[in-house]
Amino acid sequence: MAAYLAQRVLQTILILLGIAAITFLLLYMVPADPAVQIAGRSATAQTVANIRRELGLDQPLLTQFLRYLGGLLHGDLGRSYAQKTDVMTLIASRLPATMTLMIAGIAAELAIGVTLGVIAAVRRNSFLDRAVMIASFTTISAPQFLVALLLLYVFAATLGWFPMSGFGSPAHVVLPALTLGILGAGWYARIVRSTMIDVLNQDYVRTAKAKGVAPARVVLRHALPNALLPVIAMIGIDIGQFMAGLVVVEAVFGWPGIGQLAWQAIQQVDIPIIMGVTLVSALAIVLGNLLADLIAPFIDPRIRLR
Amino acid sequence: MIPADAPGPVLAVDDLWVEARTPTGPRPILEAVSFTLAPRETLCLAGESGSGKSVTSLAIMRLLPKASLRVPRGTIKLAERELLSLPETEMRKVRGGDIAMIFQEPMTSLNPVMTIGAQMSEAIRIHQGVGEHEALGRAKDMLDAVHMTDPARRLRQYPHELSGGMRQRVMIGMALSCRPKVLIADEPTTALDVRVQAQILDLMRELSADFGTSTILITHDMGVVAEMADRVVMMKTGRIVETSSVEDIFLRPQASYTRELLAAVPRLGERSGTDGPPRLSRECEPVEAKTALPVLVVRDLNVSFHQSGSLFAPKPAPVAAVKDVSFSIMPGQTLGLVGESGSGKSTTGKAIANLVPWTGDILLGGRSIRNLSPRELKAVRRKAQMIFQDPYASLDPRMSIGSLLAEPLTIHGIGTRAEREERAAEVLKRVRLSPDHRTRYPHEFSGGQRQRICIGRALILEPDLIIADESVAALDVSVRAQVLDLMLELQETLGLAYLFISHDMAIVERMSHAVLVMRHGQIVEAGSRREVFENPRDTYTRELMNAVPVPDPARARSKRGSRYLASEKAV
Amino acid sequence: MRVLRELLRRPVSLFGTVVIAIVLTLALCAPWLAPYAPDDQLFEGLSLEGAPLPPSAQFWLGTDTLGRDLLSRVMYGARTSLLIGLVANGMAVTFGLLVGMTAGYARGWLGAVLMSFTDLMMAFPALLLAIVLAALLRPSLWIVALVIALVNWVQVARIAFTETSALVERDFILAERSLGAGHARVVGLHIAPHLISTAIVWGTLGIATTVLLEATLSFLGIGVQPPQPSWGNIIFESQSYFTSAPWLVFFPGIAILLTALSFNLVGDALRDILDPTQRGRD
Amino acid sequence: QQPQRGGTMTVTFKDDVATLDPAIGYDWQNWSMIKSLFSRLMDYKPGTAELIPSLAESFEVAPDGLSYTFKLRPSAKFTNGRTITAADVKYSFERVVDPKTQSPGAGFFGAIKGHAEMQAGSANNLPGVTAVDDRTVRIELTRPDATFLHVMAINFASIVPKEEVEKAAGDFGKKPVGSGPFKLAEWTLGQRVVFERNPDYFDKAVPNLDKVVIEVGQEPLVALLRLQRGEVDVAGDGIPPAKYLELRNDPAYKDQVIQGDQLNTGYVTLNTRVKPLDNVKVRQALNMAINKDRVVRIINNRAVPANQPLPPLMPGYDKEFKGYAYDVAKAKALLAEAGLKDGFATVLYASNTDPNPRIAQAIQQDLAAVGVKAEIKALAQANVIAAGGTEGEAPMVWSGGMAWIADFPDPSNFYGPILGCSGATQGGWNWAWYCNKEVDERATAADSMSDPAKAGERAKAWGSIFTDIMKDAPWIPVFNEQRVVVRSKRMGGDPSIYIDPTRVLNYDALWIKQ
Ligand SMILES: Nc1ncnc2c1ncn2[C@@H]1O[C@H](COP(=O)(O)OP(=O)(O)OP(=O)(O)O)[C@@H](O)[C@H]1O
Ligand SMILES: Nc1ncnc2c1ncn2[C@@H]1O[C@H](COP(=O)(O)OP(=O)(O)OP(=O)(O)O)[C@@H](O)[C@H]1O
Ligand SMILES: [Mg+2]
Ligand SMILES: [Mg+2]
Repeated sequence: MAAYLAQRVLQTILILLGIAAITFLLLYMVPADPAVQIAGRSATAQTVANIRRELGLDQPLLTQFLRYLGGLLHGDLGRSYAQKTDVMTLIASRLPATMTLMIAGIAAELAIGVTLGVIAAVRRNSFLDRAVMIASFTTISAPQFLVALLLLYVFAATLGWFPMSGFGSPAHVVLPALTLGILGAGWYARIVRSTMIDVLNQDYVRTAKAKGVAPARVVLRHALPNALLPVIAMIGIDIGQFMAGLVVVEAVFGWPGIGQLAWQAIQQVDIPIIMGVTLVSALAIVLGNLLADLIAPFIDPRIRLR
Repeated sequence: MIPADAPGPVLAVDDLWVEARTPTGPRPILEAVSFTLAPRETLCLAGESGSGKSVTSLAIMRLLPKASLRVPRGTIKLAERELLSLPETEMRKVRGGDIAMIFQEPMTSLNPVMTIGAQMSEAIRIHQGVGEHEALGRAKDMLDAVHMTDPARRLRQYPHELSGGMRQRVMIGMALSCRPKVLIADEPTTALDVRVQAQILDLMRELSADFGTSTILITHDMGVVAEMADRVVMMKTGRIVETSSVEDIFLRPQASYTRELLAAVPRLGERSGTDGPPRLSRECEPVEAKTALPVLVVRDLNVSFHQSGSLFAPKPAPVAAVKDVSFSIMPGQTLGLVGESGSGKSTTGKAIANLVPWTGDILLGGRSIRNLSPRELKAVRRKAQMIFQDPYASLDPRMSIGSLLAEPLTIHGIGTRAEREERAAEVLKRVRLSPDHRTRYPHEFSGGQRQRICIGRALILEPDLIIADESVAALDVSVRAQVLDLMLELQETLGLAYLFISHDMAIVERMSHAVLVMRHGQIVEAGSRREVFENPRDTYTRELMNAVPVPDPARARSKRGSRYLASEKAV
Repeated sequence: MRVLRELLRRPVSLFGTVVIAIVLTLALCAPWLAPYAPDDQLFEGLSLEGAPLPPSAQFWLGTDTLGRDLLSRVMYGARTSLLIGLVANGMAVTFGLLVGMTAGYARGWLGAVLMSFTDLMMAFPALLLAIVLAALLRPSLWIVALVIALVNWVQVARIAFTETSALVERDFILAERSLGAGHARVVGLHIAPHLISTAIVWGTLGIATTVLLEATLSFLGIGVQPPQPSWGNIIFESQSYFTSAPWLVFFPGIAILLTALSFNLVGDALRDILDPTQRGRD
Repeated sequence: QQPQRGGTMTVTFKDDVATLDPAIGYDWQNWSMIKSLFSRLMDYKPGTAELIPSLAESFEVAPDGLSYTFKLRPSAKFTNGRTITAADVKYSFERVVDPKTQSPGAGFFGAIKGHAEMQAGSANNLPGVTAVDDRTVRIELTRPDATFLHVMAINFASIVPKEEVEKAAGDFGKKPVGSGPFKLAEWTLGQRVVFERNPDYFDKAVPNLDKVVIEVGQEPLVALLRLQRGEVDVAGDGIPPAKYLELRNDPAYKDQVIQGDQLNTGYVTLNTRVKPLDNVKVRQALNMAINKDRVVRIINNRAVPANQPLPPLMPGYDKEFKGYAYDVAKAKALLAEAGLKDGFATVLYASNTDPNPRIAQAIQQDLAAVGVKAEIKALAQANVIAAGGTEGEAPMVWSGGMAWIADFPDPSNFYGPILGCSGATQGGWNWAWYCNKEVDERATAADSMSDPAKAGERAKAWGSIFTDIMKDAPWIPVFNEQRVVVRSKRMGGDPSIYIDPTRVLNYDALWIKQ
């Protein structure tokens, strides 16, 4: 276990290094000069040159990158060009909100997706099954922004059941999490349905029935855990996709998370923030995958960590 | 066996019909099946594969797949209760409570993600209304009753942590934990090793006596029938052809089907006093091994599997699957390779086919296969072909039989397209399949047919040596006999040499000129078939032979008491 | 031919095939069928206050915020969106399959390198990659397709890797190797056909997501450039009008949904038809 | 109705408040916040462009216009309690000019003696600014600068306390301490910034509100819904185009929707260094090709068509000037004269936020009508700015979404960076790359007329500069966009304080009906 973790940590560091290098290189090539951007319209050429020098943008790429890596070693992600604040502080202040939303979103996605998938599998080929599959398609084809706005319009603006925007109370998290959940749920419903159909045909399900176990228990206690493994693996893959969703959902629901920060930074070519957010989300994805791998043996004891 | 003052039957099946829904209307699966089960009796349902044994048992449990099968007619009475019209909630109490069932596959019949304890205590909680703790206690007692070592620990283990034999014990324990009146065991031992099978059969007998349970035992193994049954129900294509006591079945079979079946069963010791397998073809003379050169020589073969270590953890020691094995095979001869599961038989075969990394020397047709370039290796592979254990698994399900048969030729660049097709048709005829079958896919054949396709595939390259790894294990008795005969015939006409891998002693006896007995990766006994079978020197060899069920009720029962295993405790 | 006949035989896939045929026809024949040019900003297409017009006899699906005929735009948009959905997504699935299959079959250092690369790409926030790539390259339809393919292959590669790893363990692969089949043959003839199902699932599910991803890119200014319509960018341009001019999001939305659904229905049917192991079963 | 005191107002914005450091902050959003947190020597009368002394009690201008002397108010204090002295003024100005500060506003102080040396890094103070005594500060210029008093009123000229800047250790933008009507009470990153009344502000009549809560990260569409439910008082980003007509035509919102002119012109730059736009005839032809009325209709008539660079509110705007009228035939004829009878292909850059891509498409269609095929590149703002500032890159750029409101209400602010030779450099904002030496000289001359008495003459001079520039047609002025603000029912006050020409929202003057 310890050796396994050590290996994964090393792997994580390598991945992060790789990502840092690629991102740095790519951002360096983007045709937008942050110094010009900061200096604004009224700046003289002298001012622009000064700003460029102060930011170290006049240095060769390699020097800039090594300097950045040096900072990383001390947990320093640099300073935002536009906000003139430590990127670490900015990210740290927004991390709790994003984590909350992410966890709630994944929970919603699983709750909806797994439930629908199980229902569809149990009632295979029935009307209900078809309805679930069409619903899952509709959500997959729906733009997130629109879904978010619709939910907000109906449940917050019109019915007033939930607050419209902000972060803090459990009521605030419901709609954003639901938006994220609805869209992912379509995928999960499909995955769960097909594995569940497989599992329901397994010998051990027949064994359970032969023991006189009630149908609900057969499905939930005997079959479902066996169908969850692909779902867990999918979550690992999914976290990356989630980041894109966060940008939209956070914007609509005024959720003070990393997605908003990233979005603004991209608009402003605020390279230190973009770098920071990229690294943090890469870390989240890698950790998410690690977590999925660590959970897998609990779901299926046959799996051993290698 | 049946006491004179027998009360009414525990279970009575009367005029049971089952039909399958097909696009072209209902197709009968069971027709007018009737039998009774007396208290404490063991009734065997026997018959070829597909005869309706499993469907009968599922119908009793009312677990037939609703979408495809239904019962249009018939009654099933448990004591005085009619099961077919019982409400589902009532029926749930019957399942596991009054009637318990053990399924064929111990490997897949236990839920892989639940502990043994959770699975065993579940039935107890449902049917006896006791709490979690109490149920676990009783489950532990049951594990004791099925002779499991360290029952307390087993409760916390998962199925994959147990061997096949242990899992079947758990299944039996689970089935008997609520003291059911009827136990249905559907092929409870086919997947197991001979020695483990013997232990499980002993256990079942012991427990049903202790618990006073009546048993329906489903099997196609006539040896098991002889050992276990009080009465036998013979089935064929959904009908009962004969119901008699076990003695009558073996000594005075009525139905012609029963007679055929018994004739096809190989019996251990059948060929004592002879040197080789029986000759089947008369017309041609046996190809004499004129050249004294063996087709295959294996010297000091070692195979070990490396477990993958991690970057930081030390590498675990490699598992030695085959240790210092040496033997040779002459042209036209069969070398039988026996041994229990996991003894390294398949690994040896795979090493010769160069599918696993190995050390030592392997000479095919006098030529070492070590360090060959891919092209040379390809040429050598032509000479030695392998037939895998499971014919279904070893045929690409997405290729038609025609392409599958022609593929070896394509790989080796032999002939034109038309020629290849011709050869494929020829080979199909040779293995007694119709050339029309070329456009069909593997799933459209029966097990026996598939195995013939595999043989055909091996033959098409005209090899000198065929490695047959458990080639008939998956087949029905009668089909198995046909396939074995075919193999013998081909040997006679083509002068093939076989490395015949099997754990079934009777079959090896029938097929081989010489025999190797393997255990834990090593050869424990080697010699001509006659030496090994008539005069086994090693205790392990003797145990293996002893464990084989004898299809003769009188001998089977006399053997019962004397069976004991010297080399190992209960598995 | 047999495939087509089979498709038309089942009601569900018949529906899918018909919808796809209609969409394809509309897309290909848009210049002849569309009532207006897609980028024609009609004077009568806007109210005097500059509001888009709801569906009417003249404009069947209404007009957009520039006074263009929505029906014509949706018809022309089909060209872009189908191209993205089929080509970009197809490239992603193909590339993912290739990488996953190679890694799963070869294992060893090659497999390790390929899968490490996949893991790296998986950890890379996809949207950022898309933005940066598209900003570097001059936005055009083909670049957008390429960017989408580059972003989307990763998941397919992962799944293909897992499946191939499992297939390689199967007996029939061993049997092929013992016959002397070369790697190319084993991979091409015996492994690839087994991934058809995965390819179809991801290929069809991916259509909707790629069409939307293209829209996201347009929204970021790095997608297909205006006035070229695509279903995604019609929705994205006007999504905030969902209360004041709902037709602007409804019709293209329905187009995406129906198309994606139809491809999926046909894909499911195709999977069964192409799978010989399903022959003679129901 | 008289303004009332007290109450808490909630304002929403989509984007974060970037920084409240007056030396750094330079976007339209933090512009008005910084105005309210800090005070400057000069300021404007609320709702107008009229300069008044603020932190300075009075000031004197030397007759040669090269020296200004300001007398500070004796009562003015920073919110940390310290009295403001002349040394603070000197420190604040030097801080902006110091290259280390990376201030985008350093250029505004270009006329002050010693500026060039300090910017080049060869000096570390401004000899032109001297603290005569605690309450008197004298500023010497190297050349007369008619805009100097405006410069004293822009945010970069805010007075900051040295000790607080140093204490904040580079984070002054998040921990601002000033001497404005408000002071910072709370800043929760990514969520809200709260201002509260500064009780020590020297003008006891200001501000009206007790507290201002600025919520960020609020999507404009959602902000509007919240405003309709009474959760928000002012939607800072205005009304999204999708909702504009709905509200505008709803009688219930008659008093809540405020619409007015601002100092803004939307224009298309025609790159004078790119073929065939280097031909003045072509540029004139393009000017005639655009149907500005239709473009205005596309943004729901929220603007008036423009014909010259200056917006109507700006001194010097020439009401008589007709510019180039919409005339397709004439445009075609001019193109033919330039040898481009069949038109040509070019590229039009635009920012990708609504409604800019739509406006670009309307322009594209008009250009197509005279045979000019313009390919649109709708990109993120930063990329458009980069393309515009790279020589030979962007033939045409639509300015919308980037050309913000003027820094101060003086025509010179519409010249230097965006039409003058100094802006036509790599990374500059003169995207037409227009450089006319003669006009440049006239501009310099106009800016030296620093005598307030000559203000009218100066405005005229500027006006003719801009109308003369239009002869060279480096731009297509398209429209002057109006600003639309929506406020909640309880907000009071004259519309002009919601559309203040010098600050977007005048937090000091807003008030709540009790
Ligand atoms: N769900 C089903 N739908 C249709 N036919 C079925 C179904 N299950 C079984 N059958 C058919 O019923 C017949 C009897 O099958 P059954 O499983 O009872 O055979 P069996 O005697 O148990 O054989 P084996 O020894 O191979 O287990 C077979 O022909 C089989 O094809
Ligand atoms: N790929 C592998 N990796 C690691 N260990 C293996 C592998 N294949 C086989 N072994 C081990 O090698 C030993 C011999 O296995 P082998 O398959 O040769 O047995 P067998 O005699 O054919 O048994 P059976 O009768 O069950 O087929 C077993 O202990 C098995 O666990
Ligand atoms: Mg069976
Ligand atoms: Mg084996």
